Formats: sequence, C-alpha cells, structure tokens
Amino acid sequence: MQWASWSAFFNMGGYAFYVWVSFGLTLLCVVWEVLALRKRSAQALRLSRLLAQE
Amino acid sequence: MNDAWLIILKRDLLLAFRRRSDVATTLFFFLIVSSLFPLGVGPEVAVLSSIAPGVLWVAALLAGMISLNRLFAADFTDGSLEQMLIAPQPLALLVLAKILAHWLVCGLPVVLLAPLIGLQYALPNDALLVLVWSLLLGTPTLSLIGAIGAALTLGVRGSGLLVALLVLPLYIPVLIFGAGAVAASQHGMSAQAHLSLLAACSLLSLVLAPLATAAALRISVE
Amino acid sequence: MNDAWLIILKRDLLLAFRRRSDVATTLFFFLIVSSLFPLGVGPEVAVLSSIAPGVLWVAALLAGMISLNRLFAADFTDGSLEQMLIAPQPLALLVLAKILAHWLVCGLPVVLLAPLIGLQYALPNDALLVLVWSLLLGTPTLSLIGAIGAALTLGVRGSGLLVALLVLPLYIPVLIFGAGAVAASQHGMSAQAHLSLLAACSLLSLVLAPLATAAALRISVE
Amino acid sequence: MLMVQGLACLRGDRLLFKNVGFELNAGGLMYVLGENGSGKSSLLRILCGLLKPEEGGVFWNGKPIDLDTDIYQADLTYIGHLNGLKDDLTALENLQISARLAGNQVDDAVALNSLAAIGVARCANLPVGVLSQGQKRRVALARLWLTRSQLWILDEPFAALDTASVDVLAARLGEHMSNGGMTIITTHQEVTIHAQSTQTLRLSA
Amino acid sequence: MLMVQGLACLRGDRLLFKNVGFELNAGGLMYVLGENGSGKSSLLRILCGLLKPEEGGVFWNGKPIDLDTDIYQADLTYIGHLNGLKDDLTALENLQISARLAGNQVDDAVALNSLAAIGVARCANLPVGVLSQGQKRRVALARLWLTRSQLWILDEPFAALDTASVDVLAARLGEHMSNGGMTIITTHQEVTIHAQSTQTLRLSA
Amino acid sequence: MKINWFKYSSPQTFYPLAEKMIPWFAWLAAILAVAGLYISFVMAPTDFQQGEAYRIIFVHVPAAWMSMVIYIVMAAWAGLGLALNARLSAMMAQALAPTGAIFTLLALVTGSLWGKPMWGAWWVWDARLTSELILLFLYLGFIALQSSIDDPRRADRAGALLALVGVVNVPIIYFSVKWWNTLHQGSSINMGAAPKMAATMLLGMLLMALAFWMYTVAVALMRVRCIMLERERSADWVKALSLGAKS
Ligand code: HEM
Ligand SMILES: Nc1ncnc2c1ncn2[C@@H]1O[C@H](COP(=O)(O)OP(=O)(O)OP(=O)(O)O)[C@@H](O)[C@H]1O
Ligand SMILES: Nc1ncnc2c1ncn2[C@@H]1O[C@H](COP(=O)(O)OP(=O)(O)OP(=O)(O)O)[C@@H](O)[C@H]1O
Ligand SMILES: [Mg+2]
Ligand SMILES: [Mg+2]
Repeated sequence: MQWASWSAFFNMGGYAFYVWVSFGLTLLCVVWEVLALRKRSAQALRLSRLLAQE
Repeated sequence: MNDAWLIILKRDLLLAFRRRSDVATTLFFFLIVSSLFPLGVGPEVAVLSSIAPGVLWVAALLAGMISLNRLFAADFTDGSLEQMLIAPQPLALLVLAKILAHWLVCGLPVVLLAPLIGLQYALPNDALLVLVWSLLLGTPTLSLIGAIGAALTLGVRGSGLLVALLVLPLYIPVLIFGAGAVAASQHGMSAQAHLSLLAACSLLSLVLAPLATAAALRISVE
Repeated sequence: MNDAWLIILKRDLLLAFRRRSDVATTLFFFLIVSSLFPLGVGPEVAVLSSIAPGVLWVAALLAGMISLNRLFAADFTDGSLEQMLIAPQPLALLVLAKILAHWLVCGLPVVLLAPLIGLQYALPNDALLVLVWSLLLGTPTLSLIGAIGAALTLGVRGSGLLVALLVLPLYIPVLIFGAGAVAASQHGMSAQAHLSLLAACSLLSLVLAPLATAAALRISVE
Repeated sequence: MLMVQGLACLRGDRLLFKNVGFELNAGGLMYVLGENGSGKSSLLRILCGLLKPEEGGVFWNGKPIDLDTDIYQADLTYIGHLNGLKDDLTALENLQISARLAGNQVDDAVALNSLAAIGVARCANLPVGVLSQGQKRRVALARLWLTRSQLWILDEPFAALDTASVDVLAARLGEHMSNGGMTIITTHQEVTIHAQSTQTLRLSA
Repeated sequence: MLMVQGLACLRGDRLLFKNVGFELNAGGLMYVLGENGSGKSSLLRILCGLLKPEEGGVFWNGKPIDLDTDIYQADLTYIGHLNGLKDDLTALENLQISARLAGNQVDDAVALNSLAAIGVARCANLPVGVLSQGQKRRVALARLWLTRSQLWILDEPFAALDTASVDVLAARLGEHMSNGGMTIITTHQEVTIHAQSTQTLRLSA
Repeated sequence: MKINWFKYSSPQTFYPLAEKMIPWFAWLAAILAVAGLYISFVMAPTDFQQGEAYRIIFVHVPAAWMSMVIYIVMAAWAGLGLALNARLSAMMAQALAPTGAIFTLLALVTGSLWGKPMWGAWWVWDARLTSELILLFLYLGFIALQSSIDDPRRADRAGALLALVGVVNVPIIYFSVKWWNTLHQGSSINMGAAPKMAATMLLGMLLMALAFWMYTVAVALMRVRCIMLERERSADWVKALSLGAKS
C-alpha cells in the first residue's frame, strides 16, 4: 500500500490536478460516449417506429 | 411582430445543432491551418511565439473566409432565401440574425479554441488573454464583411475562390489591429489602442454590412 | 490508339487558356495569403526571413488545396466525366493527364512566382533557388494527392471545406520536406536530403494517386 | 387590388415577354399559362418583387410595390418552385418557422391542423429530408391554411401532388377566393378552381 | 450480343427495380419506358457500367462487362442526360475530342459532315456555350455519325429536339440497326424507328 | 462445421447477435479496468523521478496505443468492405472511427497534462506529439467525409478509400515528422525520460490497455447497431423491431 491516508491519496504527491483531470476526463469521455450512443439508438428506434406506423 | 430576426437566429442555431459535424469543420480547419505553421517553420519556441499573433490571426481569417459559403448557400438552394426576401420584415435585420448565428457557430468556437493553440505556440498568459479579446472583437467583423462577399457570389461559378479574392483584402485592417494587439501585449505594451480600433471596425461594419449584404442578396436572387 | 491522355491534356490546357482569368485566381490567392503574413507578423527582416520557408510553403499548400475544386467539378456537372469513365482507355491514365494539366495551370505558376515573393521575405539567393526546386518537386505531389480528395468529395454537400480537411493532413510530409529544404539551405546546410525525399514522395504518389483517384471517381459518379 | 402595367422581362439577352398588363380584383383568380421556358416563373417573381422588370410596374392598391414594400409583403404569400424547407427540421418546425416569418404567430395545434388538412399530419415530427417529393410539397403548401394574406402567388402548386391532394388544394383556393382573396397560379394541369372571376394570361416563348 | 440477368437497383434506400432481364441481338432495338423516377436512367447507367447493380449481371458476348471492360467500352456509345460538351470549346472541337476519346480518329471534314448531317453545320465554329438547348443536344448526338461501335445506349435523345431533327436521328438509328447494330433507348415521345426486332421494357415506379 | 458467414454478415442477424455480445465485452472492460486501476493506484510504487505524476501513464499510454490500433483495424474493415462489397465491414469501420478519435484526443490531453509538470510546457512540437495530432486530423477527415455523403453506399466506399490512403500515409507522416524534428536541432526534452518500467507498472498498463480494447469493442458494437437502425430504417426487420420495442 502506497498511501498513508486518503488525503495523501487525493493529493497525489502534489500532482492532484494533473492526475485526477487525466483520469477524470477519460472517465467522462467513456460515460459520455456510452450515454450518447444509448440516446442515439433510442432516437433511431423512435424514428423508425414513426415511419413504420405510416 | 418584430421578433422575426429571433426566429431566424433560433432556426439557424437549431440547424447547426442538428448538423454538428458540419459546424465542426470550420474549427478543424482553423486547427489544422494553425498547426501547419510549426511544421513549416520549425519547432523552436522563441520563433514560434514571436510569429504566433500573426499566424493565429491569419488562420482565423482563412477559417472565417472558408466558412462563408455556408452562410447563404443552403438558403439559396432550398428557397428559404426567397421567403426571407419577401417576408414583411426589414431584410437587413434578418441578415443580421443570420450573420450573428454564423458567428456564434463558426466564429465563437474559433475564439474559444484559439488560446489552446496559443499554448502550443508558447504564448504567455496575458498575451493569450489579449488574443481572446482581439478575436472576440475582430471575428464579428470578419463575419459581417464576409457576408457581403458571400451574398455577392451566391450561385456564381467558382464562387469559392472568388469570395476569397473579394473578402481577404477587406480583412486586412482587422488582421493588422488584431495581430498588433497580441504582439503589443507580448512585448509588454498596452493593447488598448489596437483593441479600440478593432471595436471601431466592428461597430462600423455592424452598421454598414447588413445593409450592403441585403442589397447584394436582392441582386443575387433575381 | 493510346494518345487519349494527350487529348485530355490538350483539351484541359485549351480550356484553361480560354478562361485565363479563372486560372489567375489561384495565383492571386497565393500572392494574397503570403502577403498577409508580413502584415500580421511585423516587418522585421530577420523574423520574416526565418519564417519565409514555412510561410511560403504553407501558402503554396493552401493555394494548391483551394484550386482543387476546379479539377473535376466542371467535368462532373457537364457530363464529360461520364464519357471519360466509359472511354475504352485506362481511367487512371486519363486522370493523370488531368492532374498534369491542373499542375501546369495551377502549380507551375506558383512555382514561378514564389521566388519573387521570397525576395520580399529577404531570402538569400541560394535559398531562393532551393525554394524553386523544392516547389518544383513538391507541388506535383500536392496535385496528385489533392486529386484523390477532389474526386472523393465530388458533388458532396459542403465539399469546399471537406476537401481541406481530407487533403491538408496528407500534405504534411510535403510541407515538412519542402520547408525543410529551404531552411537547410538558409542555414548553409545541404538541401539534398530533403529534396530527394520530396522526389520520393512525388514518385510514390505518381504511382498510387491516379489509381486511387480513378477508384474515387467511379464511386462518385454512380 | 393588383394592377400590372406594360411589364417586360429580359433574361440573359432574351426578351421573354413585353407589354404584359392586367388587373386582379378581390375574389379574382388568374392562370398564367405557357410552354416551358416561356417566362411564367419569371413573371411571378416580378409580381413578388423578387425580380426587377425591364419595363413597366406593379401596383398594389394603387401604390408601386417597391415603395410600400412591407405593406405589400404582409399581404402576399408566394410559394415558388422551391419549397423553402430545411431538410434537418421536422415538418412542424418548418411550418411554424415559415408562418412566423410571414408574421403569423401559430401554436402547435393550429400548425398540426393545417398539416392534417393537406394530409401530412403523420409526417409532422419527421425531418423533412426523409419525406418524398410530394410530401415535401404538401408541407410547403400547408402554409396556405395558416396565412391570412390576401394575395397568393403559386408557381405550379399542383406539380408532384397526387389527385386527392390536388382536390384538397383546389378546394382551399376556392375558399380563399370566396373570402375575397386573390390568387395567381401557373400550372400545366387541368384543375377546376371556383372563383368569382377567372382570367387567363398566356405567354408564348 | 447483350445479355442482362436479374438486375436490381437500389438508390438511397429505395429499390427502383429488381429482376430485370433481357437479351438483345444484332439489329435489335429496345425501348425502356416508365414514369419519371421509375429508374430508366439508372438502368442505362448500369448497362454502361457506370453504376453497380445491387444484384444481377450484364454480359457482352457472354462475358461480364466488368471483366473485359475495355473491349466492352470500345463497342459502346452512351449519350446520357448530360451532353458532355464544354461551353468554352467550339462545336467542332467538342465533337472531335469526344470522338477521339472514344477511339475514333477524325479529321475536320468528317466531323463537319456529321455536324451537317444533324443540321448544326453553321454552329461548327461557335463556342457551345452560346447555343440553344436543342442545338447543344444535336452537337452531342453528332457523335452517332462518327462512331463505329455496335451498341448504342441513348437516354432521351429526342428531348429538346425539333421535329425535323427527330426524323433525321430516327433515320440514323434505323441505318445503324440495319447494319447489325443494337440500340437501347429511353423516350417519352412516340417515334418510329425501323429495326429488325423491337422490344419494350416497362419500368414501374 | 461450416459456418454461414454470409448469414452473420447481414445486418438483420448481426443486430441481435451484437446485442448479446455487448454485455460480455462491457463487463470484461469493467473488470479489467478495476484491476488495472487497482494496480495503477494501489500497487504501483511511486516513481522516484516523476513522483506521483507518472500515474498518468496508465491512461496515457493505453489511449495512445488504442488510437493507433483502432486506425489500423478501421482501415482493415474498410478495405475488406471495399474488396468484398460487404456492408457490415463498412459499418464496422464507420463505427470504430469516433471511438478512435476519442482515444486520440485522450492521448493528446493526458499527454499535455503530463507534459506540464514534467516539461513545464503543455505542448512541444515533438515528433511523436505532432504525429499523434495528425492522426487526429485523419480521423476527423474520415468522419467528416462519411457524414457529409447522404447515400450510405457511396459514403462507405468513399470512406474506405480515404482510410486506405490514410493508412499508406501514416508511416510517411510518422517518419517525416521524426526527421523534421531531428534534422533541425536536438529536442531539449527527451520523451524517453521515463525510467525502466517496473513489472507492476507494465502489468497495469497492459490491463488498462486490454480494458480499453474491450470497451472499444463494446462501444463499436453499440454504434454499429445504431448505424444499422438508421440505414435500414425502411427495411421490414427494423420496422418490426421498432414496433416491438418498448418506449
Ligand atoms: C500531448 C502530449 C503527448 C502525446 C500526444 C503523446 C503521445 C504518445 C504516444 C502516441 C505514445 C505511444 C507511442 C508508442 O507506444 O510507440 C506515447 C507513449 C508514451 N508517452 Fe506520450 N505523449 C505525450 C506526452 C507525454 C509526456 C509528457 C510523457 C512523460 C513525460 C509521455 C510519456 C510517454 C511514455 C512513457 C510512453 C510509453 C512509451 C513506450 O511504451 O514506448 N508522453 N505517448
Ligand atoms: N437567372 C436567369 N438568368 C438568365 N436566364 C434565365 C434565368 N432564369 C431563367 N432564365 C431563362 O428565362 C427563360 C424563362 O424562364 P422561366 O423559369 O420564367 O420559364 P417558365 O415559363 O417558368 O418555365 P417552366 O414551365 O419550365 O417553369 C428560360 O429560357 C430560362 O433559361
Ligand atoms: N445519385 C442518386 N442517389 C440517390 N437517389 C437517386 C440518385 N439518382 C437518382 N436517384 C433516385 O432514383 C430514382 C430514379 O431515378 P432515374 O434518374 O433512374 O429515373 P428516370 O426513370 O430516369 O426518370 P426521368 O424520366 O425523370 O429521367 C429517383 O427517385 C431518384 O430520386
Ligand atoms: Mg417555371
Ligand atoms: Mg432519366
């Protein structure tokens, strides 16, 4: 175990900003991509249903 | 009912939102062009930061110019432009709304992206700030003046190149004041004078360009 | 009868001759863009001459790119392209003829004008010579690679901007070697290595680009 | 009242027509007929003020239309060859925007009604880009159920419409005329439209 | 001999036609008929190899046309909706260039003769840009007097032609067929063309 | 046993198949990511030169790897689609592009975030950085071309051709950028500054890279399903499916 305490962990030896933004952005991209895809597929289904009901 | 210009503004923004990838191309063009220079000039930080104001502003000019054909072309081909011309509203106002939308979609993103690219050119922080301010004051003029050129070349053969020839020379004052502002702040001087001149250009073109564009549109739609 | 490519070459040159003003616009674009920089960067000779290779090459790149829409667009709209596709001749050969004509009309003038602009940037004589050589070896690659992009975007919405996005990244090696050659000679080094690389790029694209362009044209004409 | 005097139209270096004049009163319908290329669309564009005539003038209630433009344009609805629709917006959005641009505030229900009137209610929430040619045309024409302007100028409104829609549109035009409206129309088809007075203008190429 | 089997054509997401098949022998004439948008032009483009069919194949003398493309294309003359003329070149220059591109070397006199045959000899030295629609079409069609290929594919060749030229062209087509040529043609007009065998293909939208 | 590939390569059969495959890859990605993160934050020791900042390596390097791998895979699918006229291959290529672009962007951003504390600059015009930036442009060009062609068949084939041209050009770009940098002057900053990698670090990076791989597959499958729905909007199977689906 590398970390003496949670705060040391979050502090990342003074590089908190760089490390957490890196990982945070990666997480953000992943979450965003998945959500966007779910929305897109729901929208596509809705549109084809509208067309099918014609 | 004088909110017609608001309708046009909203419509154009909605359209841009529905076609996000189209919009992004202007931004990418700016990004690519401004990344070309270091590849041509070499990676030395000192040189890059000294040419950064000029290069970034030229890239903004070119991006502004190349995005112009999106301003009226679609409305022209699908007939919306005719409808705007015969709407019981002052045409110049509608034109202004379109220009505003175009700036929000094509100009503003460039303004926001510029500091990031400025970082790649190792511009110091206060110069970055001035860069953003100068672009904020200057790019509306680019859209305004460009609109005249775009309207004049609507439906003309080889309009892409033609619009460049018409519009780039008119952009030169904006380039000089804009790049001058950033360079001044880089050299530790005040950028105030340059920025005021940019603002003055913006105001002048804000008054004149919509009228000229409206007139040009009437000619082009005949 | 395998002189079909000669027919196409002659026809395109004849057409360019009949429309001389259209041709001049590329040259003007190059002129304007490369004159914008001194306005943006400031008049110091030392800075200007150190960025000259990069700036001139970037201007050549942009001029090459912006003239691309003239390569196939007219043939596409008037139906000559269909006739070329069904001619009993290898399409790649005809395409090569068109590219050659395009280079003679849009590339060569830029090569010839460049030293004049180089003078304005205070480039020394031997660097000017290398500039001309590098452009001579490099601009054909621009036309060749550009042809692929032009063929891919034929008849596509917003093709002007799109072709920039597609083609500029592919131009980068040419830019690097071309500007590198001039910069090397400026610093008193030999430009040989860069020029050979440029020539190699040209040869490679000479072999591959016409084939790719022919394939792209078949896709676009459907 | 619309009055037209001594119009001449030059396109390129060809004189399409000259000395065209007529009067159109409330409740009046006018057909403009002629072959392809005879200048029908050009005439209609002149009447809208989109094209300047080579000679002659157009007067609305006695005033030249290029003087009191805004008043004239508030009284005018023009639907040309082009539909003026955005492919990326839905039929409903398109209809509302064009109506509001012409000065008619409309809410969703009213707009939907007018789409229903011409039989494209089911397309209301589809982007116009996926519609067929005839459906697009009908979305454009749905504006005629919303507008309150007196003068309608329609360039081949029946083209690309199936027979049922042609009848619906003809009925709507008849209603407009019986309310004192005026219509100028070009068409290549035989369509019966009821009007208090009907006149025909034939252009020859 | 041209043989076509089980062709299907998809445009956008619409299936225009499927299961189209026929044979065309020396001296044969084939009409392709159908409404606007029914896929006539698309079919002709498939037959030329300009468009890939969704299904099926086209065979020339027993070989698929996308295998021995050059041989097939040497036997083929296609004139589509577009004339393939350059506005800035004269009629004579245009004609010579397109003939030579198709592999027929022609001198001035021969080219002039073929322009004369379809009645546009007087336009020979005018840039095509100043000609009228019908004259342009005739310059494009003048190639039919120069070509020696066996299979002609013509997309609405009679459109925009006046009656005299229609007769001249029909006679030329008859001559071609009597020499053992084949023609595939689309038209909206009734024109009598003499051929050893005539067949009709009707596409429905 | 003979597998009917043709059957699986038709959208109608692949659509439900992909639906079944997605959770597997998603869960694999999640498990691998958790393991990778555990190693990278808990097990991996502090770097004596770079301090804790080096932990960025656990996203940066996998992202950079993926950005390159995805481009090659995408071009391969595209080429396959072009050669065999297979719709599914072209759709896979189209589905991979945005994810590839995102990883490229992540490599750039995390690299910058690493560069600032290490080099004192967000960006230097180093060869590797520059070629990564150009890779981003190549992705964007591919996406923009496909999205501006309305006819999907044409979009597929045009995109495929572009991807192939790009793949030929990638090594050229890579070497040109490398030479460009070294011919001028020695870069004052050396990318190889990272010390010999400890085994735990390597393991962490590998796990994270595998997690990204699985994630990519899952997301590409999701996207390919959307593309199928959008393209075959008027096909009977989509109509039946959309009418059957809830909400
Ligand atoms: C915007 C900035 C950066 C970009 C675009 C970038 C890009 C890349 C790329 C493309 C790779 C994969 C190369 C390969 O595996 O061959 C890579 C690997 C790597 N990068 Fe970066 N990088 C950036 C900044 C940094 C910084 C600041 C550092 C550390 C000081 C760094 C350290 C590394 C390391 C250690 C590797 C692994 C090397 C290897 O596996 O061979 N990078 N980077
Ligand atoms: N912008 C223009 N510039 C030059 N000539 C034009 C222009 N627009 C139309 N013309 C020409 O004017 C003539 C008349 O065109 P117009 O569109 O008015 O015909 P029309 O009677 O409406 O035909 P249609 O029945 O096909 O709609 C045509 O010969 C056309 O080529
Ligand atoms: N490039 C294309 N992309 C998508 N759809 C197309 C394309 N070209 C044509 N279409 C569509 O295919 C259908 C048939 O077109 P085609 O040109 O083959 O018809 P046609 O029978 O020749 O009609 P016409 O009598 O008007 O010449 C039309 O609905 C058209 O909109
Ligand atoms: Mg008309
Ligand atoms: Mg047709």
